Amino acid sequence: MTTIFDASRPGRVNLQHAPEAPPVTTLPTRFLRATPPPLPRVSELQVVRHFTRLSQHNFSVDTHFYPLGSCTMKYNPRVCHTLASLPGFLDRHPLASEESGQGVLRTLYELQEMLKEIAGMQAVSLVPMAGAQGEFAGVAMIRAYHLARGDDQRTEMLIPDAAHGTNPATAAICGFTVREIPTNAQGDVDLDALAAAAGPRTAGLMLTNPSTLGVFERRILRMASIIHDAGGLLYYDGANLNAVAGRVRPGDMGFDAVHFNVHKTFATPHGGGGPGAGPVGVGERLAPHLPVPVVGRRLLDNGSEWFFQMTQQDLPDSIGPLAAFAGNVGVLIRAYIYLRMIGADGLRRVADFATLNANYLMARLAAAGFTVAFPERRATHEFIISLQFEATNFGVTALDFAKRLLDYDCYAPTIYFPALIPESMLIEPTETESRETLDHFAEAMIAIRQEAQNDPQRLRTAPHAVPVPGKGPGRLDATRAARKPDLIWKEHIVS
Amino acid sequence: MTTIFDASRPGRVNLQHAPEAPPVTTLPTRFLRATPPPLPRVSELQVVRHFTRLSQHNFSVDTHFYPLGSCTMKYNPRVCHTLASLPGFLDRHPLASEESGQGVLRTLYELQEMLKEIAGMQAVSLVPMAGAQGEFAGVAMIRAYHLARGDDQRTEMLIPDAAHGTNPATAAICGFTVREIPTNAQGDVDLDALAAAAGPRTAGLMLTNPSTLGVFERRILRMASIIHDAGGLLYYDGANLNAVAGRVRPGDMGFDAVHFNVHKTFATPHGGGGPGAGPVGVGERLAPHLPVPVVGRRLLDNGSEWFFQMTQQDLPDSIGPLAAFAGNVGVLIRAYIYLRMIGADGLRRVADFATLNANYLMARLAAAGFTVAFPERRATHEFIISLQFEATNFGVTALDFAKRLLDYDCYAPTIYFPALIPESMLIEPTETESRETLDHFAEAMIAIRQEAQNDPQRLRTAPHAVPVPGKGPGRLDATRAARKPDLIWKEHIVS
Amino acid sequence: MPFIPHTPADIAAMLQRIGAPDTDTLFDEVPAELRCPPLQLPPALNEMAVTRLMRERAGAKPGGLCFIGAGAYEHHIPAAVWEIASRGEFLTAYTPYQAEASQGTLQVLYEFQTMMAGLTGMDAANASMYDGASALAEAALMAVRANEGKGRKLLIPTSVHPHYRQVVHTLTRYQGIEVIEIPFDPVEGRVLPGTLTQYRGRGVAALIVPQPNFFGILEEADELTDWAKQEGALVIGLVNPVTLGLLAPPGAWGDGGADIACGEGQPLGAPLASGGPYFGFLCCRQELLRQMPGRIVGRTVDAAGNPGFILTLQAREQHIRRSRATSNICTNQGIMTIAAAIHLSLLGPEGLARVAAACHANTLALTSQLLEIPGVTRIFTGPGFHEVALRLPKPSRPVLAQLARLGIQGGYRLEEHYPKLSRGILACATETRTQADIDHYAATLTWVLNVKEG
Amino acid sequence: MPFIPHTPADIAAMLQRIGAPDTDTLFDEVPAELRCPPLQLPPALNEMAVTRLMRERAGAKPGGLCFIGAGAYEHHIPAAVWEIASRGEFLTAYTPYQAEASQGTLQVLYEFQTMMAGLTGMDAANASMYDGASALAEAALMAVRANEGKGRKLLIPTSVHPHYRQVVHTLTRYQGIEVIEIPFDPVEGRVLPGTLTQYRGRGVAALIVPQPNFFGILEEADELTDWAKQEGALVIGLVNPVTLGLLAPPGAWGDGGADIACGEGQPLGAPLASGGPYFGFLCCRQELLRQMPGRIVGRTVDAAGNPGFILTLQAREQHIRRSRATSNICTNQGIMTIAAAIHLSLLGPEGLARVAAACHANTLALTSQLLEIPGVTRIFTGPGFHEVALRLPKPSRPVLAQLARLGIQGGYRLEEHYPKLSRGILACATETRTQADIDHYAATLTWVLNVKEG
Ligand SMILES: Cc1ncc(COP(=O)(O)O)c(C=O)c1O
Ligand SMILES: Cc1ncc(COP(=O)(O)O)c(C=O)c1O
Repeated sequence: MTTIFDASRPGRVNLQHAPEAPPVTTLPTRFLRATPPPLPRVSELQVVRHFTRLSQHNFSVDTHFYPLGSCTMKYNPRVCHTLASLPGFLDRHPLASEESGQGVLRTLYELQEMLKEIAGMQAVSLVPMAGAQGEFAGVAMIRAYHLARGDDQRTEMLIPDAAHGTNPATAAICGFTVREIPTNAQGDVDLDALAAAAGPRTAGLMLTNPSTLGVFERRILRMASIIHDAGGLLYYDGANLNAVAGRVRPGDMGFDAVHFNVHKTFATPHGGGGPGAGPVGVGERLAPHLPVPVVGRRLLDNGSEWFFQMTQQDLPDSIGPLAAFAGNVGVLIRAYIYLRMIGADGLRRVADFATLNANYLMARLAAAGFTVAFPERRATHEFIISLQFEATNFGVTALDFAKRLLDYDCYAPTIYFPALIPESMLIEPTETESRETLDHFAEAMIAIRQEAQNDPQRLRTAPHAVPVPGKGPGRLDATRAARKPDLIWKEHIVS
Repeated sequence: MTTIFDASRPGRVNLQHAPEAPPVTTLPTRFLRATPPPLPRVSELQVVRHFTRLSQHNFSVDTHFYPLGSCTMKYNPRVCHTLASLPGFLDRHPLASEESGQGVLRTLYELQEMLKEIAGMQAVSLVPMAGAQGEFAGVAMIRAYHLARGDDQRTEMLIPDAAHGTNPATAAICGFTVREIPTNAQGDVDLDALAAAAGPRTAGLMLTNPSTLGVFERRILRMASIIHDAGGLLYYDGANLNAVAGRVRPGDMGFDAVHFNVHKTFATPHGGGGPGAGPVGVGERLAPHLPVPVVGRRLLDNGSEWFFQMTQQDLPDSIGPLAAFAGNVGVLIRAYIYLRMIGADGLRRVADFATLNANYLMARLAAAGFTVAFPERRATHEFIISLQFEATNFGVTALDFAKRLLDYDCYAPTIYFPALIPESMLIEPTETESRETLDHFAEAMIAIRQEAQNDPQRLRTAPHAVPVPGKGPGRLDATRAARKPDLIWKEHIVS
Repeated sequence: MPFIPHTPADIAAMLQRIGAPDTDTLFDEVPAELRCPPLQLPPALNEMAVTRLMRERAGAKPGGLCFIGAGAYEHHIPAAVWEIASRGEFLTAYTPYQAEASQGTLQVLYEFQTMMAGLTGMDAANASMYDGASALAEAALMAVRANEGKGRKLLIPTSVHPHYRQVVHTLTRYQGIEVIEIPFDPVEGRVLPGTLTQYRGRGVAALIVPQPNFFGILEEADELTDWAKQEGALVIGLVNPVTLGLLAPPGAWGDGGADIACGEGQPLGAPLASGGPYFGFLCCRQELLRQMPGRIVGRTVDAAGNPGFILTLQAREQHIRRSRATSNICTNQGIMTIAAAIHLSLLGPEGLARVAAACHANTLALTSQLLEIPGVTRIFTGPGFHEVALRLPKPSRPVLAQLARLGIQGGYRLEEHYPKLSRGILACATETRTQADIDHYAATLTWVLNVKEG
Repeated sequence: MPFIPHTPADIAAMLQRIGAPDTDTLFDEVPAELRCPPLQLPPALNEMAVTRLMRERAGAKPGGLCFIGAGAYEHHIPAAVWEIASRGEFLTAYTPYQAEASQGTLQVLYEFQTMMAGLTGMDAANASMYDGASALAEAALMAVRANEGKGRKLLIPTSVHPHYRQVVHTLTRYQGIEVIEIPFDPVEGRVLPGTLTQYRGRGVAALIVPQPNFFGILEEADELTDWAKQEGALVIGLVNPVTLGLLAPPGAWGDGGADIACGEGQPLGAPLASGGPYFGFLCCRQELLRQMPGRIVGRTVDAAGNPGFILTLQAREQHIRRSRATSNICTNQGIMTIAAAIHLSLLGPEGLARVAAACHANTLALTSQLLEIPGVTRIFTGPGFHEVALRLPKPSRPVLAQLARLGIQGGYRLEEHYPKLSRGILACATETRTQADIDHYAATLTWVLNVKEG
């Protein structure tokens, strides 16, 4: 392992990317830095070689099966990236004249319209820069709604215990107290507990449906009326929309607000961490509070359309802006292209085949003796198995299975989330994977289970063959990393 | 190893790239194929994943040191590729109006001018699509020249025995008999032999300078007069121009024709085989015979410039066209960009540092006890070592060294060429490699030599750790490949 | 089926294995009344058609010569940056939860953290926030959290980007934080340190110091930092990373340095792209590390002692700490930071300094040329870096609109958020503007200002 | 120093190790009189400046709507093709001499060979020639070599692309080959098999059969092939690979099939790019394998029996056989074939057939619409595929020039090489042309033809 800093040498100068410039003489020295910034001094070839080789030390959808539950790691059509990278899109300044933005604004406007239709909502703002920021927008709007009505006693947000961590974190950031609602043995929210919790302090409910347990919350309409009757609103965490888009709409289920994860459902790449985008859709009640900017359309006298950005001046009750400019526009353009390519039929097929793949893989693993968390339920686009039996009997953990899967060229499913299920593995194959790939994964799981019985130590020390066998590290010590944080390269650390 | 055909399944249909079209009913069936073409039926993700992963099973300049002698595998600035890929360049049809081609024609014209200056020649044609086609053009022009003067007895082409294979092959294709000229112990052409060979049958001499032996032919002016006095012409194989560009010009050395390998000297990528481009430059005598098209320039009445392609009609004595259209235009644009970025000073630096690197590495290897082919000579941009001693004493070959170097993350230098030197290794580090990289290579060679003494079998079975250890093949059986050619995938071959 | 590999035979076999007659059956747990009719979306296009459509969209009226800065800057981005950052292995990976299968992403992030910490003079950096504005808001929340005992007041000069101030309001509003806007001096265009005395002893948890500020003017960062330190307030430096090629880093401000440094990463390799994706960066001193939001990568070892990289200090994050996390952030702007790491490696210290110097020189040249136009005046006297606030002799809106029509994006209209700065524009010339561009702007503006109305 | 990594310390240390005082000394073997003064080249530009320059060059007058074919065809190229083919590992590798370190390139080439052999119905394919024209010339040389006993006459119809015929002349001229041009029928626009009788028994080594021919018309390939077989001549099929999605492959022509198939690979993923780089393909029957020029990849095994790929049959090539090699080709068009393999994988058999059918349908639509314009007539009666030769009522040069000015590249001017086809143009509408494009062409041409001169 060599870092780019190890390749740096004093006196190595690459000025190919910097124009000549006169020294800065006009500014008092107190404003200037005393020594040059500690950046690496390397040649362009060194940069290209270093980062190209690093890239090869990664699993990715483009190279590996990536059944990471809740994350919908499906194929990201390359064309979306290519077209969103056209100079005409990349070169425009966010504050450039509206005229120069008609192409991009029209695109964003049409995306808003499509998302409204998909979610069954009345209005959409594209500005949130990820799912969690979409959640923030939604919950902040719920808060703004209650306050606007003078209803200032609603301090609680109800959240199922199986929810994704961003849900409670968001509720807290918006100043709410989180009230956890338990899940029953079938994986559904405990309706009695919900009814008991709902009341005059209830601001709303945050729900993912299908839930993070990989099942569809069947009594959603009942839940919606409990909350609505109590005066609260319903927030839909759209992270699992891939399971149902084109089949069921959050608006029809009774939700008042929804966020989309375009980097899941609409196939924008996740970039090893981001960016994504988390547009929010709302029903009539929350529409005045949408975060700005929202793209508007006007008909000109000559009959043509004109697109423009609405700001807080146009939407005075908005919760405000969430980004310096219009959010992750480039990501949104990718989502638009994807949606234009698949259309309504394609979107429904996405749900169908994501579900088919998950149920097939679940059936195969169940038949092989793995413990499925909710065997009586349909899987949605994902499902959970518990490796508790293997843990108890063979002394191996879900983590061990996960690490060993890497050796089989499969990225590991999500583990230990949701925490409700012991030694859980949340498996989401997505619709873009072939049956052969699912079979390969199932066979790998079976082989690993065999190994767990015969040679558990080999599992406990996995992975053994990634990413560059004999060159990449083995299982890394997470405890040590947190106990003695080494977060930046320093000269004295010998690598 | 799985081929894309192994992933194919009947019924797997990906029509995302083909518009709907009515069935063809207008043509008699005798014109139509009876069964669909045997192409793979795979999804887009399968394609992306398959070819992305295959790409990782390659050494390349972007990932590895690649000291392949004679091939000048230097850094190919990414920007050349990016800019040559602008839609404005890619989208234009070769027969589109001249007006629509002014940007590209101006670029090609300026490239012609720059190449003239670099080679010290009078005129340039960019059309040859590789070095070998440039050679063809040069030798065909020499033939045309003699014939045009009624001098039809000149049937022999003189070529040093160390020459690249394309030289004699080209001479033969042009209808000449090849007469080999021996090399003396210092790596120079044997002048007496040359003088003896030259005569009324001599059409010309093909020469690389610096030669493929990695030394500069010091008595080139003398050689030129021998050939010219005999009535022949001199052809310069420009494959080694990286060693001397900006310092010495073929025209000044007495050459009448020259080809450039833009994929060597001017940093256009070689693409795992090509394309390159092999522009030819000529002196006054050969100018009328240049292959077409050549880009011309006219001044318009308004003072602006107009660029156009000259065809056989404009150049009636041309040897003719060599390509359906204008040759490898995209590659030429890359070369132009590179030259514009480095300028005259940069070009001279290229020669300087290519030479510095080669001499440094030669000095290191010599000091470590390796046999340098011409220890008394300066290395140019490349040099030869002979592993004859190691072969005799340890029973390992240059091939074994080459294969073992792969395990050290170095592509192997050229081996067994030139054939004059036994167990030869022709090493060309290029100017874009750092001293650290050269040191790594030298240390690898030293380690391998050590191993040759202690564990020669390990060398003979190398490589052991490429490209994907435990997954990629070991040393492949070339004899079997040639004896039982398996050149296309067939269903019945089990992989 | 676009992007779906299933053959009819696959579907049949899979359904059989599941024991369902068709895919519809797989949705039998969805109440019938909820199943929706076919969606009304535009008809599907194949890739060829969508390519043609998007080329039209992208091509419609490119912006022309850009002299706008105001938080997003046109810089030269080396071609290698996105050629490499767009490689599938980087682009289509998820957050590196499985460290051993994600060493590529993790190592680049570690190198990115090192570069950002080095640029800002801080001890640590996270692996990104969404953008500069949200990074500032997170920095504010972090500072108040870290300085709990002190109070919940946050001082933010109005010389901070107005959009950023709005985002800070949006994102901190529900946490009982009092955001106090402190005015800039109308002559100098920056905060006069003396005006801070009124906040002494009033429970200020943190002070934000923009450097350069929104107007491109250099604040007296040393004095402001020292004042805050004496007050027991934390200092948040809001900086433009390109200017740090030359300017004193927050870590070196005043006697003790700032505590947190944050800002917009766009100038480091992100295209303008109508506003995003960009990325926010957030750096801090060692003591504040466990208050930091976002992903952090650390270096560790495997059982054999081989080094490797891993996401660390996750106990701060939402997936572990849930409602008590330092932030709700999950997905961040990963690929933009990969691009930034490549960008900074290609520039190196000398290159970055030269880019900063060229921006400064070009903006000085632009300023002096525009000031030669009758009626154009400079609004502020403070020392400027690479933006300049100018007052026009005519209303700015029609002038800017006319310039745009002529292919020049002439600047940001200051009245948008500063009603008092009437006829004011904020202009910027980065290293991408040539002398000819500047001449062209000056000539065009002269012409526009001379045209008689009506 | 652009692209050169040496530090001053490196240079000093390296020179010391070499024992030379400076780099000039390293050139001391070059005779002093040969050292040249500084070259006169344009001043060096940094990447930012060169980017701006090339964007201007690329942008200047894009061609507009293209209705030209004539050997180069605008097809939709899936974005994934070049996103993957441009990956550094493919792009910056050399010819795969070290098989074990080049399995990526080698396997793709093997797959490419398989696809091309499959498309043409041949037993083997090489890894590319420079372009279609030079591939045809190499095919001709190969056929004459393989049919040594028969004679050195080569029949080439004048319905073959005129540029190709010229290149065949250039490249075969010095090997004593007699290239005989055989005429096409002026009514049908193709060779009438009956006219070949005059060459019976006259030592014809090979006959070239273009399918479709330059005019887009289908030759009677079966009859022509059978005639040649009876004559003992080899048949070289010159084909457009996209049309092979639908058309009978050369391997299935007549009773025995063609012996060699070759052509221009551009329609398989290569952008138009003003003429190149494209690639030529060359396929043959098993018996001719050792006469094939160019690189060939084979599958073999390592010592443990693991399969792998390697360059093979090198004894045919210049670096082994030198002056007796099958060709002088060395560098070929590698990366274009990688793109073609990806392209064909993305299309699949159904996709390729649909593309071919769409080209055919669009060209029929174009034909019928243009024929409605008064005075426009069809030149030939033979069955057409995806090009059409039309006669205009006015001189073609000014009409085409006027169309170009209006943003339409209307076709190839046939008089360029066929003086008898006066006022003729060759037009083409691939799958990339929409009905609206065709309407636009028809309307514009109508308008242009109606404008009074003057
Ligand atoms: C169920 C669920 N909700 C919310 C989120 C948060 O979305 P983002 O990562 O885009 O902020 C995720 C993402 O992992 C998720 O899986
Ligand atoms: C010395 C020499 N001459 C000629 C050539 C032929 O050039 P190309 O491969 O471009 O046809 C080469 C390329 O390898 C070479 O090294």
